[in-house]
Amino acid sequence: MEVPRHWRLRQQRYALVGEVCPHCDAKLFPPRDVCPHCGQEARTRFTFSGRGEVYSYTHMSDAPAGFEQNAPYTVALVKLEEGPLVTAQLTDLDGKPVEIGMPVEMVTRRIRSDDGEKGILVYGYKFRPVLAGPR
Amino acid sequence: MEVPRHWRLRQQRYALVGEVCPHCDAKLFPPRDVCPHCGQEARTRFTFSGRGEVYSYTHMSDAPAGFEQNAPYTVALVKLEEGPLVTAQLTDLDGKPVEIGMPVEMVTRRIRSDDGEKGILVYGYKFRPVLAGPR
Amino acid sequence: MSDVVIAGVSQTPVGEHWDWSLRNLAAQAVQAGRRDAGGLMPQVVYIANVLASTVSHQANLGSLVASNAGLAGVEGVTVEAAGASGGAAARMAFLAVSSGIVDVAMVLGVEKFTDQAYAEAETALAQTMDADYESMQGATPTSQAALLMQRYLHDYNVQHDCFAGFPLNAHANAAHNPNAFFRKPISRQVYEQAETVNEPFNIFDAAPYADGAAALILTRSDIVPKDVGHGLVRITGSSIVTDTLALHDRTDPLAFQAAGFSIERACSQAGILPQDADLFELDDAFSIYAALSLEAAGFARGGEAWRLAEQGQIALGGSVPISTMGGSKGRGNPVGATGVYQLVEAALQLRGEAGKNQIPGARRALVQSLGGPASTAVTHVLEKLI
Amino acid sequence: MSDVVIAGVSQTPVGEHWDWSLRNLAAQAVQAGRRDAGGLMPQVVYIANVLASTVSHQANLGSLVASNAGLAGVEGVTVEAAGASGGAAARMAFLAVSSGIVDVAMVLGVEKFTDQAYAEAETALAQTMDADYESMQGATPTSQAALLMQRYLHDYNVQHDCFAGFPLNAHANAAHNPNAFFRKPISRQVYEQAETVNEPFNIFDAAPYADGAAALILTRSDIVPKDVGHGLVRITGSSIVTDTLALHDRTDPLAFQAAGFSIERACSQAGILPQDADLFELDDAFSIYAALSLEAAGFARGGEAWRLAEQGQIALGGSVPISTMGGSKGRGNPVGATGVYQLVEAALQLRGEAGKNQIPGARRALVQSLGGPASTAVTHVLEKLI
Ligand SMILES: [Zn+2]
Ligand SMILES: [Zn+2]
Repeated sequence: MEVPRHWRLRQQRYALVGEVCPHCDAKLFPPRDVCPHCGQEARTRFTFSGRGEVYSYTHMSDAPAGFEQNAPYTVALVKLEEGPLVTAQLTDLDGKPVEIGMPVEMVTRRIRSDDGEKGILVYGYKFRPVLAGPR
Repeated sequence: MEVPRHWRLRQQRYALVGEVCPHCDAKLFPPRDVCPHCGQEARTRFTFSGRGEVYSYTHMSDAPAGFEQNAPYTVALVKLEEGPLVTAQLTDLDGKPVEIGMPVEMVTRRIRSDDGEKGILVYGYKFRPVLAGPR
Repeated sequence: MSDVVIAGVSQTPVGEHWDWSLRNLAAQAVQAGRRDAGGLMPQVVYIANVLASTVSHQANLGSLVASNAGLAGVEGVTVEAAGASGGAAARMAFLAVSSGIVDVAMVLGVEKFTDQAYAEAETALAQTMDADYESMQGATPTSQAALLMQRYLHDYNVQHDCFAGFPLNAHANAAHNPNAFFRKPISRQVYEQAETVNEPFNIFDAAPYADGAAALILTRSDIVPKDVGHGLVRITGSSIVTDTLALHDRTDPLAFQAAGFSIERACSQAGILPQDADLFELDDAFSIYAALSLEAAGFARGGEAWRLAEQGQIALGGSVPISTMGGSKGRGNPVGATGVYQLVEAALQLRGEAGKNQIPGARRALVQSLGGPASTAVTHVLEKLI
Repeated sequence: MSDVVIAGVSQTPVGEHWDWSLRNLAAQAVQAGRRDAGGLMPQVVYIANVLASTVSHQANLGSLVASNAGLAGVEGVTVEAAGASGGAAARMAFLAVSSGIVDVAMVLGVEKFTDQAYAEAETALAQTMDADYESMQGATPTSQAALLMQRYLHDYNVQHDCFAGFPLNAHANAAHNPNAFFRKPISRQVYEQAETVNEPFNIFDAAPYADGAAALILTRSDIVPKDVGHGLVRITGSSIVTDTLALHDRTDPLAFQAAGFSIERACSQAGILPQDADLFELDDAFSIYAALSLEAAGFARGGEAWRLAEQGQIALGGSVPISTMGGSKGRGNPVGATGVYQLVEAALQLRGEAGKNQIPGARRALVQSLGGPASTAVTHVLEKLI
């Protein structure tokens, strides 16, 4: 049972809460204890918009433990519009081919079942193609 | 699933198969790749009698994962009559108090259920008080 | 003589830190350690940790911790030797600085015990025993200690209560350590009436596992910033000795042979006798380990270390003070980080910064960490730099 | 210049060794390594391993391996830096001998992958990534490599087949390595028609994980027995550099920055340029890693390393031979032990004992191990002692 860990990460998982460095204004996701850009402490919360584009992707046929039910699935590096990259699954593709540069937006989905039957369901961010209409 | 590991240890578990050092005649259980007494390779099989006495013991109320069904149980260091100590559970105590020096003999019992439901049952040595009658 | 000094130390409070992940804990210790060393930037960080792989599913802490804590690019690896990991990582840093190839080395102990429920994390600790022949039989680190204690009572014809002095001393000292998990003294009556968990063993005979992070910065004395603002401590002896992993593979399980040899070698390197030390931060993960460690180091004959405890000789004012800041029993036992906490605490004693627990005039400390029942023993000799 | 030499090497065949436990594999490498070093007894054994905690429920290998393999009492610890563990343990031994405090050090790489079913052991490897932000999203080490390859194809406008030269070279070389897991060459057609596992990635783009153990004995040249019966190899450069653990925490994931810096530092310590090396044992756990490593080391510009492969420059007779005994792709990838295999193979090349794969007149080797996608990079420079 890894409840403490999932609870600790809930803001990142549900709302893409990262940080903005008060010293150099860098936007950080995932949050870090020390800003990698200026070396000072970064502790100011910053909620990312959730919009970005596909930086790279791969379709996975073999899934690791905890993800068997999802397979096959697509893992991507998404470049958020504020700058950072994030590792996440793509979802709601509906057979649409994935391309580098494709605009995507964050949604909340079940990301894994932890520890099989006795475990808990873990929800968090995935990204889907941007729906039609103005952003 | 740890089938290879359990299979590899089957002779030790079921029949207390250790080694006798061909160089210095030391009896070794568990087997070792190099004889700790003379530093030469030890590869000659030796089946222990399974008789010995309690060197030390402890009654455990909290059991680690895989052993919950057994709790409470008694873990002992048993001094085999050929010399080596071995770590094992005591069984068939039937309420009899355990004492250091008590004669015991090896029996085969279920020692754990591996990996819960999807797993396998592991059998191996335990020791019980020596029954009445001549040894 | 070695010119490796401890230029800075840090520690986070030991406890159940649900809000902090392993990387957060590590970052706190890294930053505080650098501050204490006058801002020195380490070129290497050697990380002592046992459980992250199993409990947090996280390996390669060298990369994770360094890049998260502002040490981007530094050399970083994990060093593991069960409960002796902290001492072992310090030994690696000591060798690195001694080589002249590394100028500034950080030793970081970090353990995140509470990323799993207590029972599951405790089960994970069985990996420090022989998996094929001990854990597979249902034995645990606690049962190993209980087997030793039971045999001790038998061989020396003493009663369980003779161990009371060890947890009493640890808890008394922890009461004044702001970083300790348990800060209340316990009474002899409480010990004697406590619940038996692994007969003959009661709940006060085992230190509680917990989260924590601590750091040391080692360097040569000429590199320490002049305005560092605290005393320096030199490492004059360092040694790692192994014994068999399984208790049953030893001729005399009560001998703690590796613990004794490791003390001998470290003291001989430092040119001192164990008795020359003003304190002995030994490994008290279990009461019986404290007793066997004192005996292996030569402070008492076999079967008599408990008398030192009864006579007050292990207290702050005694002839061989142990667990001076509470030990694992009172401070808490963050497994892989414990050895670093021990070194930090000893360094603070030698710097004269141990607060109410200060041993007056302390100049020399012996610090020993054990992996399992002295399956690994790491000893360092620390001396105040005049 | 450093006077640390490799006095002995050993390796067990890489493969699926159902009959041998971790301790058995380790003992074979320990004994063979000592024999190759003329019987030298090490004072320390630094053990490179990643998976024992999770796959075999076994920690504190220092104690277990030493006492089982006839090294009772020696200093023993485990060093972990994911796939770079073998190189990292060698670095620790190099520093220990350089310090003058340790005379003879053994580096032992051992990995027991098959103590769990393949899928479960492979899942355990996810611990080498960021557990909170990569593995928790369903990513795996293989998917990390696939993400890099996909972006490489995009940025440089090339097709997947351009990577064919890496596995072809590795398998061709493995065919003559008696310790290799796979000993059959593969054809270009087989590569091009292979099953895609993680698009754009096919089954030949990933090295197979397997069991194995290998050892090195490091010492000063004056300690090597005169009748050792083989050439000696000196370690003239050694470096560990870290980058972020997670790919997404980097500005340019294709840069493999730590790999580049680590080559620079080790070469600068040795006083050579990368081009002065006669072979480059790089980390080819994935085809894309081989390409990015060549580019990071400066052997090719970004996007052009595959041309070196196509032109035969990475072959035994080329300008920069890589994976000369098969690399992880052909020899097999025993994770934590891989870095030790790489060093053993390079040492055998410099000793002139590489059999049919011998690079004529090889005098200098660069050896690099990576933890994750160059989250950690360890580089050593080896030179033939004349
Ligand atoms: Zn900043
Ligand atoms: Zn023998």
